[in-house]
Amino acid sequence: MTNEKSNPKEGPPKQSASEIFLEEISKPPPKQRSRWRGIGQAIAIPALAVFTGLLLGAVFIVLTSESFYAAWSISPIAGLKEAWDIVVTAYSALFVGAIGSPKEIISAIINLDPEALREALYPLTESLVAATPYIFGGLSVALGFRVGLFNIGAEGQIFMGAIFAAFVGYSITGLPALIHIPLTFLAGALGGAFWGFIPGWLKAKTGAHEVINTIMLNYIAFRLSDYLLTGPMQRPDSFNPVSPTIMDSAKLTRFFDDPIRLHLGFIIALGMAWLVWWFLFKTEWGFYLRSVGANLHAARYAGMNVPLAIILGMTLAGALAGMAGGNEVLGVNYNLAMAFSSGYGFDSIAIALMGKSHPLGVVLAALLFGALRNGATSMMLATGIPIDIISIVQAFVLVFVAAPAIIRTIYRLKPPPEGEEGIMVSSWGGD
Amino acid sequence: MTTTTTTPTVKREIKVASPTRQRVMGIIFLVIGFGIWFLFSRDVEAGTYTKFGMTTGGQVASIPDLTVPTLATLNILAVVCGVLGVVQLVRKDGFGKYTNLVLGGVVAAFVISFLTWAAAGKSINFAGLLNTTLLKAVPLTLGALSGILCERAGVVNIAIEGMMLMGAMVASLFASVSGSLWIGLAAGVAAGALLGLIHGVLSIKYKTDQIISGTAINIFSIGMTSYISSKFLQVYQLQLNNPGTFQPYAIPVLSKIPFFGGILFDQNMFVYAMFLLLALLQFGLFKTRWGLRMRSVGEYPRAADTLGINVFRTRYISVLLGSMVAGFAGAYFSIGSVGGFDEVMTAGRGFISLAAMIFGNWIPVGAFGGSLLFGFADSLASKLAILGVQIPSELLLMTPYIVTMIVLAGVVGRARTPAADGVPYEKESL
Amino acid sequence: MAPVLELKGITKRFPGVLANDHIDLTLEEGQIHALLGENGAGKTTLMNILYGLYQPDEGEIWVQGKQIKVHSPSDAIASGIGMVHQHFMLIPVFTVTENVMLGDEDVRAGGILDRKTVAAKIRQISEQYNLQVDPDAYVEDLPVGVQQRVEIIKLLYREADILILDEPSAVLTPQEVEELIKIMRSLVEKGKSIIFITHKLKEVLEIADQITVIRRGKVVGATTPQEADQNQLAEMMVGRQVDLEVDKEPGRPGQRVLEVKDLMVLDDRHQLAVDGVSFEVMEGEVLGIAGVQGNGQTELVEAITGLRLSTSGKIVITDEDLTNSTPRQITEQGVAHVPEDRQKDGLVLPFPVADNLILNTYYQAPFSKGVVLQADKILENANQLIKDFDIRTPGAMTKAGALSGGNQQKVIVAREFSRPIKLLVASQPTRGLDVGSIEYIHRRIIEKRDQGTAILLVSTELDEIMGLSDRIAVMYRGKIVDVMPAQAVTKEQVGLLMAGITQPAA
Amino acid sequence: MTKKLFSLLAILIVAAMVLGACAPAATPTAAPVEPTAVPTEAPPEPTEVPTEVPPEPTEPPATEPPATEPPAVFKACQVTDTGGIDDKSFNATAWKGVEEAMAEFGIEGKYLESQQQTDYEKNLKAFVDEGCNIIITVGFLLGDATAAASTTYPDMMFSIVDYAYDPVLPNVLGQVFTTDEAAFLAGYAAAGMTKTGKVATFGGIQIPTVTVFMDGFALGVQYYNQQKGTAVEVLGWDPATQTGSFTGNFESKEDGRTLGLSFIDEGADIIMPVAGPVGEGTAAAVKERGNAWVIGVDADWYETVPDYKDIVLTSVLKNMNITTKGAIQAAMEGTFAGGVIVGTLENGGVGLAPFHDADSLVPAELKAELETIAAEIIAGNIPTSP
Repeated sequence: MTNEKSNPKEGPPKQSASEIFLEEISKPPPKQRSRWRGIGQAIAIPALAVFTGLLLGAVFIVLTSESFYAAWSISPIAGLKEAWDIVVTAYSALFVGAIGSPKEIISAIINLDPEALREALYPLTESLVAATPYIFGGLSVALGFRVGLFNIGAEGQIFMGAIFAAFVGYSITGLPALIHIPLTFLAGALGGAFWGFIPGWLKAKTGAHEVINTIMLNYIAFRLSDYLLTGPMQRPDSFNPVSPTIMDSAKLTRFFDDPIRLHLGFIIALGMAWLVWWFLFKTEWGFYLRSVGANLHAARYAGMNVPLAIILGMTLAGALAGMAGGNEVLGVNYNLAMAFSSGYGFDSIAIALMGKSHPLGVVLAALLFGALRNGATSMMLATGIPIDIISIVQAFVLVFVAAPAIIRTIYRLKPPPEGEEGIMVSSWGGD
Repeated sequence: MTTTTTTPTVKREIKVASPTRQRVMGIIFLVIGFGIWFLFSRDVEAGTYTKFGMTTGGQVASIPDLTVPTLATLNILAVVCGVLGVVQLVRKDGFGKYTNLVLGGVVAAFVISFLTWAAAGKSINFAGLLNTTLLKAVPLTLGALSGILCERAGVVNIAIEGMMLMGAMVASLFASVSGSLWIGLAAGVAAGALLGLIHGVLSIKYKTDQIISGTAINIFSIGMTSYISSKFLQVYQLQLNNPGTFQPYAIPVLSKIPFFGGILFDQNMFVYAMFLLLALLQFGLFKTRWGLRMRSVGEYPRAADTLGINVFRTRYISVLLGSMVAGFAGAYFSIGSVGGFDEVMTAGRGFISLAAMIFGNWIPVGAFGGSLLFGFADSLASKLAILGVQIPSELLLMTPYIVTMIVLAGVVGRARTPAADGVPYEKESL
Repeated sequence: MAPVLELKGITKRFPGVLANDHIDLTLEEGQIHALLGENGAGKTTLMNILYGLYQPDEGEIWVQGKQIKVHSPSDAIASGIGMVHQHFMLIPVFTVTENVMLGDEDVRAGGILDRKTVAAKIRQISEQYNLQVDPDAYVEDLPVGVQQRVEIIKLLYREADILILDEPSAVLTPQEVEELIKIMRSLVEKGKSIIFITHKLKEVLEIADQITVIRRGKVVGATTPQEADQNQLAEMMVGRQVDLEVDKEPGRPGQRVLEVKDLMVLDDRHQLAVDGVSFEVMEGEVLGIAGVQGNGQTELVEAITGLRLSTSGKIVITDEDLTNSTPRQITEQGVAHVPEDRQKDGLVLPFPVADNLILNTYYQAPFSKGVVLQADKILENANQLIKDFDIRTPGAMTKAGALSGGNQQKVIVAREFSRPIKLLVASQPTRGLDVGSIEYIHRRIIEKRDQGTAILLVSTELDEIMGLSDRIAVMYRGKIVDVMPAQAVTKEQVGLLMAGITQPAA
Repeated sequence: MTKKLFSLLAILIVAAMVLGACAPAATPTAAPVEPTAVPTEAPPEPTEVPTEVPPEPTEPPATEPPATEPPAVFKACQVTDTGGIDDKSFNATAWKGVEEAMAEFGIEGKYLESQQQTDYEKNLKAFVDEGCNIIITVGFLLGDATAAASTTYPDMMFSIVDYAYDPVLPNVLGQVFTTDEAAFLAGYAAAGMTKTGKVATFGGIQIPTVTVFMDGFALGVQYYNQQKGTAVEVLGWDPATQTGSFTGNFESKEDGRTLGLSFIDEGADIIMPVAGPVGEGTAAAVKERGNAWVIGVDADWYETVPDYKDIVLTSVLKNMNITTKGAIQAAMEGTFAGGVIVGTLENGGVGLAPFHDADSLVPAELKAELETIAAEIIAGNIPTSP
C-alpha cells in the first residue's frame, strides 16, 4: 500500500519555485551532478506525452476524413499524401490559432506596426485568456488532492463564483476600480468557497462522501443559476436569462487595446498559483493540510484537527474554483448568462492530474489546454474538424503523463533508477 | 477504512445503545406529524377529495382509482406520525431495531401527505409516479452495477459516464447501419468493453492511478462521441443515427397483475435486463464461487493470491464485465429509451450512478435503492410541476439532488468501501 | 527415503537487496523444522518463494524427491504445501467458511457455493485436530488466536502435508502459545511436516526437531535443540553477543504525573471497551500494561492521548484535568505518544524524514515564524536528531517510507523524546523490529525514565513488559485486574492474569 | 515491447474502422453539394400562409430568388451558441437556412461552435478575419457579443436569430418570431383533437424563447374552451403564473421520455415539448404508449424525425431557416440593412405545419376554424400572449 505521491520536499530556502518543481517531479537526484539529467527526464516525459497525444490525434483525424479514403482508393501513396496534407493543414492551423503566425509576428516586429503586432499576437494572448480559468480550476482540484479530497465539484463552484462576482459587479455602484475589482473578485472566491464549504462540512460532520455531494451540488448550482438569471438577477430590460452588465469599475483591467483581451485575471491566476505553492509548501497551514491529505491518521495522532482540515481544504478549493468563475465574468464576459461554462470544472480535474497536483505543473498544463482549446477554433475554421478532437488529444496526453511507462516503452527510454513513478491521487479506497 | 486490523478479542457483557439517536428519532417523528398538520391540513378545505390514479397511462385499468377525502387523510397521517413519535419517546429504547423501519414509514407518510395535499381537488397518477421512478432508476442502476462490478474487484471506475456515452453512440450507429437493434446493442456493449480493456490495462498492468485513467476515458469519450456526432451522425442523420427503439413487451399473465403488473411487467427489454442483472449480480456476488473470489480480490488481493486466485485475471474480467454493463446502460439511452444519439445525452447520469453505488454501499440491491430514491425524487418533482404547484421549475429540479444529499448525510452513515478499492496490486514487493 | 521438502541454492534479489543467498533447507517427514532469523533476514522471502508468491532468481525446490516448479500459490497447494502468513491472509468481512473455502470451493451446479458442506468439513477438521471455530462467524469478529486456527484449518482443508507457519506466536498470549504448540504436536503426530519461522528462541528450543538459522539472506548455521542453547542461537541470529536482559536500576518514583480515574471508554462499535479503569503513573517509573490485544488497551491509550472521547471518568496529568481534551492540548502538556501502528498512525510515509520529525511541533517556534515554515531550522533539527538518535537514512530529505521499520520507529522516538515531556505513552514500541532496534528502543525508554519521565508502556509482549516495567498492570476485558510491583511477580502469574485467572482465554 | 503501442493503436484503428466502414457507405459521392440528409427540395411550404421572405421595416422587399450567378466566394458564417450546431433547435434550423442558401446560391457556408460564453467574441472575430460576408449569430446568448462586434466591425453584416436590438443597429438584422401566434393555433387544434380533455406542454429551460411557445399553446386551449364551453386542461404550463414543467436541459432525451410518460399517465393525449432533441424522447414515449399525439416545434417533425411521423399531429413552425436564408440573400444582393425582421403568422415566419397523415382524422370544421382564427390573429383580433 505505497501511496507514491510525488511529494515535494521542503527544500533549502533559496530555491526558486521552478527549480523545486523540476526537482520534485524528477525525483530529487541524490547528487548535484545528475541534476540536469533529472530535469531532462522530467521534461522528456511530458513533452513526449504531448507529442504522442498529438500524433494519435492526427491518426484519428486522418481515419475520420472522407478525403483520405477517397485518395486511398486511388492508391495507397495518394492516400498517404492526402493524410499528410490533412494533418499538416490541420495542425498548422492549430498552431497558428494557438500561438500566432511566426511570419506575421516577425514582420510586425520589423515594421514596428503596433496594430499589426496586436493582430499577430492576438492568438497567443487568446490562449492565455483561455488558460486563465483553467489555472484557477486546476489549482482548485490540485489543492483538494493535496488535502486528500476529490473535488469533482469545481464546475458548480465556478458557477457560484460567477454568480457572486456578477452580482457584486453590477449591483454595487460608485466604487473606484481600485476597490471594486478586488471586492468583486473576492466575492467570486467567496461564492465558490461557500459551495466548497458545504461538502467539506458534510464530510467532516457526517462522513458523507465529498464525491457524491460535489456532484449533487454541481447540479444544484446549475439550477440555481438558471433560477437567478430568470428571476432576481435578470437584466431589467430583458426577458432573457442574462444578468446586467457589470460596472466598468469592476471589469478586470485589460493590458492592450482591442482585440487583445488579455486581462489582469491572468496575472492574478499566476499570482494565485504562486500563493498556493507558497501556502502549501512554505506555511504551517499548508504543512497541516498536506499532512492530513497524505495520512490523516498520522495527522490526527500528531494533534492536527482533521475535520477542520477537510472543511478548510474543500473551502479553499472552492474559493479557487470560484475565482475561475469570477474571472470569466469580470475579465471577459462582463455579464453572467445561462450556460456560461461548459466543462471548465471537469477539464480542471484533468489539468490538476496532468500537473501532478503541483501549482507550477497546473500552470503549465493549463497553458497547454488553453492553447489547444484556442487553436482548435482556427483548426475547425480551416478544416472543418470538430473542436472535440482536442478532448481526444487531451485524454491521450493525460494518460501518457499518468502512465509514463507507456511512453518509456514506446520510445525505449530507460526507466528511472528508483523505479517507475506514476501519479496517485487518493480515491475513496484510501479512507 | 478502519476494520482491517485484527481488533476484538473478547465479548463484552455490556451493550450500550445510543439513546440520543432514539430520542432524536422520536422528535423527528413528532415534527413530521406536526408538519403534516401545520403545512398541509390547515391549508385544505373540508370536502375536497384527492384522486390517486392506479393505472399507468395507455393501460387498461385493473383496479379502480383511489379517491380519498383530502382533509381526513392528512389528519389521520398526522396523528399516526405523532403517535409513533410519542411511542418512540416514551418507550425505553423506542422501537429498537425497528426504528429505521418506522422512520421509513413516517417519511412515506409525509410524502403521501404531500401528494394528497398537492393534488387536493385534482388527481395524481400514483402508478405513473412509480412507473417513471422505475424508468429513471434503470440507467442509474445499470451504471451503479457497472461500478459495483469493477470496484468489488478493487478497480475504481469513474469512467461510467464516458462508457455510457460511448455505448450510446456506438449502439445507435450500429443499429442504424445494420438495421438491427440487437446488433446495435451488441456493438454498444462491445464499445464499453473496449474502453474497459483500456481502463484495465492502464490501471492493472500499468498501475496508473485509477481516477486518472477513468477521467481520461471520460474526456476521451465525450470528445470522441461529440466528434463523431457532429462530423457524421448529425450530417447523415437518417442513415447513421436512426436506430429505432426496443418496444415494450408485456409479459403474459404477469402484466395482468393489478397495479404492479403494468409497472413491472409491461416494459421494454432493458427494464427486464436490469432486473435480471440486478438479481444475477446480487446473487452472484454473495452466493457463488465467482462472487466470492471477486470480492476477495477487492478486499485483500494478496490473500486471494495466496489461495491461488489470479488477481490480475479476476480484475480484468470484472472490469470488462463492468464496462460491458456500462456500455449496455449507454445503449439504453440511444436505443432503449429513445431512438438516436445526441451529444452528451447521458447528461451526467454516469456520475449520479456512481453516487448511487456509494450510497448503496457497493451492494447491488442497495444501489438499486439509491437509484430508486433519486428516480422518485426526480419523478415527484416533475409530477408537482404537472400538478401546477407554484414553485419555480428550477427549484423543483433541484429536488432529487438535495434529497440525495440529505439522505446521505442523515440516514446512511459512512460507506464501507471494498478495502482494496483503487489500490493497484503489486505481486512482488518487499 | 527422500525428505519431504528440499530447497537447494535458493537465491532472490530485490532492487538493491540480496534477500536470499543460496539457501539450502531440508525438511524431514513428521518433523518440525524451525527457521530462525531476525526480521529482515530473509525468512519470509524464502517462504514466499516456496509458496509461489515470488519467483526465485536461482535454485531448486524438491518435494518428495521430485523437483517441482512453483509459479503460483496454486502450484504450491497442488504440491501439498500450505502456509500460514505472518499477516493473516484472511478477509475480515468474510465468514470463516468463506475464508476457508476461498480458492477451493465446494460448489453446486452453476457455481453456487455449497456453504453447508464446507462448514461440515470445517467442523470435522476442528474436531480431528482440536481446533474449535465457529464456521459461521465473521473473521473480523474473531480473536487473533482463533483467526490463526482458521488459517491452519485452511491448510488442512486443502490437505496440505507441508505446513509453513510464519511467526505464528507473535500475536498470541502465553496460554495461546501453549495451545498452538499442542496443535503443532498433534499435526506432526498425524503425519504432517512443519516449517516453523520465528525469532523467539524459547519456542524453538521447546518444539523444533531441526533448527536452521539465517542472517542477511544466508544460512549461518543448522543445529538441533539438543545441541544449542538460547545464547548460542541468539548469537548466530544476530551475529554478535546479545544481552537479552534489559539493564536497569530500580526506578525511583517521584510525584504523580498521570492519574486515571474510573475511566469508561467506548470502542468503534459503541461497546464498552474500557470499563472503569483507575491507575496512576509516577515520575521516573514505568507502568507496564500487560494484556492480550483487544482487551481495551488501545482504547485506553487513545483516551489518554485525546484521540477518543471517554464517556465518564477523569484523566489528570500533573494536576491538570485533561479529560476529553484534544490531542494537541494534551501534547502541549508534555505528553508524548509512540503509537501502536507506526506506519499508519505515526508517520506520514510520503513526507521526508525532516517533516516527520516536526509533525506535532511544526507550528511552534523555531519551526514556524508567523505562519511561515523555517526550512533551515527544520533541516537543522532533522540533522541533529538523525545524529542523536542514530537514524540510518540517506538524508533528512529522504521519504520516511523509504526507511526500514527500525529506523522509522527511531524517527518517531526521536520526535517524541526530543521535546520536553513529562509523560510518555508507548504502545507496542518494538513490534516487528529486529533485535538491535529493540535493544535500542528499550535503552532509550529506560534512559527517559531515569531522567524522571513517567512512562506508560502498553505491550502484548510479556518479555518486554517484564523487562522494562517497575509496576505491572494487567488488563482484561476492559478492566485492570491487578497492579503489582514487577519484582514481585513471575511471568506465569501475569500470563494467567492476562487470560482472566479463573477461566482460560476464549 | 512495442506490443503496448501496437495494442493502443489497434484500439484506435478498430474504432476508426467502424467509422470508415460507415461513413463512405453513407456518403453518396462528394460531400459539399448536398450535405444534408434531410430532404432539401424546397423549404417546407408551411400551411397556407405565403412563403415569401418577409420584407421588413426599412428596406424594399427581397422578392423572388435571384437568377443571377452569385459572387464567387460569398461566405455566410454562423456562430452557434453553446448548444452547438446539432441542438435540433435554433442553431440547427438557422444552419439549415445557411445550407439552403449554399445549395441555392452556390455560396460558401461555415460555422463555429461555441463551447463557452467567452468563445462568442473570439468566434465572431475569427469569422471577420476569415473574410466572411455575413455572420449569422444564434440566440440571445450572443446578443451582447454581436452588438459589440457590430460596433467594432461596422462594415460587416450581422444577423442574429431570436434577438432584436432597440434601438436598431445599422449593420445587424435581428430575427424574431411571434411564435406564440403559431403555438396558439397548435393549442387550439390540440384542444379540438383531445379525447381525454387534457393536453400538455413542457420546456427545456425556462427562457422566453421557450415559454413563448407554451404561452401561445395554453392560450390557444383557453380560447377553444371559451369558444366551445369545454374544459380542456393544459398540463405543464400556467401562463398566468408562469410556472410549469421543464426538464432543466436541452440534452437528455431520456428526461423527455419520462416526462412524456408522466403526462400520458396524468391523462394528456397531446403533448408539445419545447426542448430541442429532448422532445424526441417525448415522441418516443408517445409512440410507446400509443393513443396520443405529439406536436413538434421549430421544424416540421413529420419531415425531420420521420420515425415518429405517425404520431406527429402537427408542428409549430419557426422558420428561422427562411429568415436566415433571406438575410443571406439580402446581403448578397446588397439590399441588406440593419433592423428587425419579425417572423409572423402573416408573413410565414411562423406557422402551423400540415397535419400530414393525421389530416383525415382532423374534422374539417376544426380546420376551417383554424383558418379563421389564423386570419383573426393576423388581423390582431385575438391576443396570443398573456
